[in-house]
Amino acid sequence: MARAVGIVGVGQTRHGHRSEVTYPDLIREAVLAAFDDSGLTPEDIEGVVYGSMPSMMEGVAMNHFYFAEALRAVGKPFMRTETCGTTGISLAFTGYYWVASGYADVVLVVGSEKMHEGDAQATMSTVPEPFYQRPFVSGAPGYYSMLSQQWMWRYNIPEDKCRDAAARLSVDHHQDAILNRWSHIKQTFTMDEVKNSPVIVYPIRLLDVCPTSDGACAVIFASEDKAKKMRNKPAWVKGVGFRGDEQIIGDSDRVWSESPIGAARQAYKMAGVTNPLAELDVAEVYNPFTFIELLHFEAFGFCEPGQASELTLKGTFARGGRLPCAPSGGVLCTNPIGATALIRPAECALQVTGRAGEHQVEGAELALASGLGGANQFNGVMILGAEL
Amino acid sequence: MSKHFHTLKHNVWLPYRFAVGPVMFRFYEGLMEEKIMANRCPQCRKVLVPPRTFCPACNVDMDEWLEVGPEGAVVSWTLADYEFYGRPVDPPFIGALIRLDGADMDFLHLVGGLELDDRAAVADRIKRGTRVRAVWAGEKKGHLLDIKYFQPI
Amino acid sequence: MLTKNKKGHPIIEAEASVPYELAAGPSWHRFYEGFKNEKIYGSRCPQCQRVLVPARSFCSRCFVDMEEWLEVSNEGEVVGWSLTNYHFFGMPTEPPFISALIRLDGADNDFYHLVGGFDLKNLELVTRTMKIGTRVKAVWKEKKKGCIMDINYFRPTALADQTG
Amino acid sequence: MPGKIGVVSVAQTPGPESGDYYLDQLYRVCKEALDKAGLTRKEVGTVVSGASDIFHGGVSCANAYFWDAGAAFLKNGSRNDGESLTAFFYGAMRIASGHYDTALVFGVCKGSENPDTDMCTHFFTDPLYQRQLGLNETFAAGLQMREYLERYKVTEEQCAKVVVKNLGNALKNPYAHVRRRVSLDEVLDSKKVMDPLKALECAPKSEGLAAMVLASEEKAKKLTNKPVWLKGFGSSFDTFYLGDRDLLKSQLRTAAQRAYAMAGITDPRREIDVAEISEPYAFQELLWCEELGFCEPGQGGKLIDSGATQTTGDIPVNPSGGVLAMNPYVSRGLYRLAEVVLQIKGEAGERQLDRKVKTGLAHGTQGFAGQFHAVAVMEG
Repeated sequence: MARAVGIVGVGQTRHGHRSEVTYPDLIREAVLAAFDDSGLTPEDIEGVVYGSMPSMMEGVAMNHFYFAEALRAVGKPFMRTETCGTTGISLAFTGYYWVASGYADVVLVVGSEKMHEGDAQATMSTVPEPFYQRPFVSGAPGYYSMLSQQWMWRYNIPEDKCRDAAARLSVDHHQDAILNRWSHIKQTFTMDEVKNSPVIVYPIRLLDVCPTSDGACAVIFASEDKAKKMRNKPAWVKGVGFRGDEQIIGDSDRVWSESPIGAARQAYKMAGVTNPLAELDVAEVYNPFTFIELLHFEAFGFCEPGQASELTLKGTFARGGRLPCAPSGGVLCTNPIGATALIRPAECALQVTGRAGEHQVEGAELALASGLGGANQFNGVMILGAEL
Repeated sequence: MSKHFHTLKHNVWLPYRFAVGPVMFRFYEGLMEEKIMANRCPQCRKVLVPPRTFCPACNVDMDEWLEVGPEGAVVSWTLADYEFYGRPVDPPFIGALIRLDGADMDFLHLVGGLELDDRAAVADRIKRGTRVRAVWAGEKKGHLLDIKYFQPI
Repeated sequence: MLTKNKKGHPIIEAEASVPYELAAGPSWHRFYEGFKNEKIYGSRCPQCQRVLVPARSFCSRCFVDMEEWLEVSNEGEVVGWSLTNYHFFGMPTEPPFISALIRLDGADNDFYHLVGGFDLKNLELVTRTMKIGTRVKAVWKEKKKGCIMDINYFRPTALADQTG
Repeated sequence: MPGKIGVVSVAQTPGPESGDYYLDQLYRVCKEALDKAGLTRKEVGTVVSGASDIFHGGVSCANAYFWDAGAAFLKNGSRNDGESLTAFFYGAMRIASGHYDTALVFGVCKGSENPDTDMCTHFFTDPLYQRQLGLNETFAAGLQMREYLERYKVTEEQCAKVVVKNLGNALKNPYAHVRRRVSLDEVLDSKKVMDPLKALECAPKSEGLAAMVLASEEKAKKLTNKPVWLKGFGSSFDTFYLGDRDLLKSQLRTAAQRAYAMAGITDPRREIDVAEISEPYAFQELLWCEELGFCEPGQGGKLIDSGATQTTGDIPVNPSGGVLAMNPYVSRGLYRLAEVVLQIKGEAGERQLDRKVKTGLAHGTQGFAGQFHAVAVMEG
C-alpha cells in the first residue's frame, strides 16, 4: 500500500520580469530556498524531478540538461515530467509517487518558467494540433471566453452577476498578492477598474487574465519516518486526483467537464473528503482567468452548478470567508507557467503548517491545490493536510 | 523536401531574448578586450572558464575573477566535415576541448589556422597536448567567436 | 545579438526556426479531399454509435476502429462562440472574428470554426445575431487547398441573403 | 522495499518512414499492447507516456495531442519528457504505490516528421556558450570518441566492428529501421563526418512508438504465465558543460551501480544474459560496456574482439541491432527494454538467443556525450 508522504520544504523565487539573472540562476534561487527551508542538504536528496512548459518557450529544448547543476541533480536519479499547464501539479505527483512507491525517501521537485525570454503566446500557438484546430485555439482567451459564455447560458447566470463576481475575484486576488512577498503583480484595483479594463475577448477583460512571469518553485517530498524527524512540521499529502480529456475540442462537454470533476472526486475519495466546502480550510484553485476560477468552484463541488457567482459575491471564497480561495493572489497575479501549478501545493503546504506568513489563513488544516492544462483538457488536484 | 505521401509542412518560428546576467556579460566584455575571463571557486579553488555564478561542484557563489589563456593545450578534437544547423563556421573545421593555461576545466572552442585538406597531416599536427593560442576576430560582438579560433603554436 | 533590454539588463536577441513535416495519413487526407467537393465527413463508432467530425480512424473512448464514414450537413447550430478583437500569433484571419463551436446536423460532437458573413464591428448586431442555437451554414472558398480554411466561415442562415 | 512489478506485454512499430498519421500509429500500438495483455482501455489503471516536444512534429505539450490516442481518456496519467525508460519507471512507481494494479507505458518519436537529430540536439545547448560554438550530440560524440581512442588506445576498427555486429543482428529484427549487412571496410571507408566518427557509425533517424503493459505481482500472474519482473532500476545525471567532465567517466557507472544494488547483482558479466544498450554512436557501445562493468575500463575494444558481445557470446549486446539500426530518439530506451522482455519471454522470433535468458539489462541515454543514463534490470 502507498506510504504516507509529506512536504517538508518549499522554496520560491521572487516572480516577475527577471531579466537580471540567467535561467539556471533563477532556478537555483528556488532550489537553495527549499534547502534553507527544510534544513536538508543536497546529500539528503535521493531523486530529482524537474519540469517546465514547452521548453522551446525559452529556446532550450529538454532544458533539464542545461539546469543539471542549478537543480543539484548531478549524480542523482532524475526524471522530467511535463503535461502542459498542469505540469506543476504533475511534477508534485511524480515526487509524491516516487516516495509513496518506496523507491526513494526524499525527492526534490522543481518547476520553472522564464516567459520573458520568449514569446509566450507564439509558443502556446504550437500546442494545438496543426491539422484542424490550431488556428482557432492559438489564442487561449478566445477559447476560455467561449467556455465562460457557454457556462453562463447553460445555467442561466445573469451576465452582470457573473461579471461582478469575476471582478470581485480579480479585486480580491490583487489585494491578496500584496501580502505575498513572492507574487509578480503588486497593484490593487477597484471593481470599476476591472470592469472597465480593455476587452481581450468579450467578456474577458485585461484584469480577468493572468500575467506572464519569470519564476521557479521547489518542493521537497519525504516519506513518513523521514518527514517526522525533520525541522518543519510536514504537510501530508492526503489525496491526489488527475483526469485528462480528449484532444479535440468539441468531442466532450468542457462546461460540466469530467476532467476537473473527476480529478477532484478522485482526490476527495482518497482524502476522505465528502463535503469540500465544509471540510476544506483553503483552496489554491488554478485561476488563469477569473471566469474559469468560478467554473472550477462548481466543478470541485464547492457549490451547485451555477451558484459560484452568487457565493463569490457573498464573500464565501474571500479571505475571512467560509473557504478562502487563492489567498496567495493565485495564478491571476503570478504565472511562471511551468512552476505555476507547483506553487499551488507549495502554498497549500505552507498554509496547513501555518507558515504562509502575511497571507496565512488562520488555523488552516486541510487544503486543496489544483492545476489546469490545455483547453480545460487536463486537471489535477492534490489535497494537503496538517494531520497524517 | 517532397514525400511520396500527403503531408502538412509547418515551421515553428520563435523569437528569444536570453538574459545574459552579470557573470557572462563580464565574460563577453572580456572577449571584446581580447581577454578570456574566468573565476575561482572560494571552496575547491578550481578556476572555471567560462566563468560561473556558482561552482557546479561546491554550489557556492564565485567571487574572485582572473584572466586565463590565451594559450593552452588541446585535450580532444574533432574535424567536422558536413553542414549542420547552428555550425559556427562553414565546414571543414575543427572543434576542440582546450585546457587554457591557468584554468581547471576544458574550454570548448575551435582550432584553426592550418591546412585541413590533408587529413593525415592534420592528425599529425593536432594531438592531445598540442599547444594552441587564441587568434582574435577583427570585429568584436561580445560573442564566443570574438575568438576566431585557437591556432597551433 | 548581444544588446540590452528596456530595464538595462544585457540580453541576447535570437530567433529559432524549426521545420517539421507531418504525415496526414489516410483519414485527414480523405476528410480534406471531401472539402474539395464541399462535403464534410464524419465517422461512426461501431460501439458507442457516436458520429464524430472530423471523420477519424478510431474512437478514443471505445478504443475501436471507425470504418463507417458518412457525410454530415453543411448546416448546424451554434453551441458556443466568442468574438476576438485583438491580434495574436497564428490567428486564422484578421480580427474581429468569431470562433464558434457548431453542432452540425447529423453529428454527435461540435465542430470548431469561424462564424462570419456580417458586420462583426457592429457589437449590437453581433450579440443580436449570435445566440445559442443560431443556425449557420458553411460558406466555402472558391479555391480549395484541402485544408480547414477551405471553409471561409459559417454564416447565420437567418441573415438577409446578401452575398457574404 | 516496493512489491514486484511485472511487464505483461509489449508492442512496437517498425522504424522506416510510414506515411501513417501519428495518432493512428499510437492508437494501434497501444491497442496491441492492451490486447496482448487481455485488457480493455477502460480496465487499464494508469497511463504514463514518454515524449519530448522538440522530437514531436512541432506540436508542443506533446501529451495534449496524443492523450486520448494513448488510451488515457479520463484517466489519471502523466507524461515524462526525456529518456522513455524514466516513463517506464514512473509507471512502476504508480503501481508500487498501490494506487493502480496495471499501467500502460509508451514512448513516442516519429522521427520522420522531425528535422535531423543534430538540429534537435543543438537546441539542448545553452544560448550563452555552447550554442555559439554549434554543439550538437554528433559534435560531442566526435570529441568523446577522440579521447576514447587516444587515452584507451582502442582502435577505429574495434569501434567499426560494433556497426557490423549490430546491423548484422538487425537483419533478423522486423522492427529495425536499417536492415542491411555492412562490411568492416564499408564502415571504415564511410565519410568521416565528425572525424574520427564515421557516417556509418552514427544512428539513423527513425519512427518508433513502443508500448507495454505493467502490472503488480498478483495482477501480472493473472494476465500472463510469463511475466518479466523489474529487478533493478537506476539513473544518474552528469554536468552540462562538456569541458567540466571527464568524457570517459560517465554517470552510467553510477546508474548501473544503483540498478545492480537493487537487483542484487554483484558480477554483471556473469549474471546478465543479454544487454540492450543505447549506442547512438558506435564507439559508445564499447565505452558503455566498460561503464556497465562487463569489462575493465579501456577493455571495450578487446571485448568486441573476443566475440563476447556477439549473439553467440557470453554477454550478447544488442541482439535487436541496437540504436544504430533503430533510433527513435525519445523511445529508444523503451525499445531496448522491449527487446530484453521478448528475449526473456522467449518470444524474440528469429533473433531469439540460443541460450537460457533469465536476466536482461536495458540501457537508455540522452544528452551530450551521455549526460543522462538510465538502466533497468529485468528477470524472468
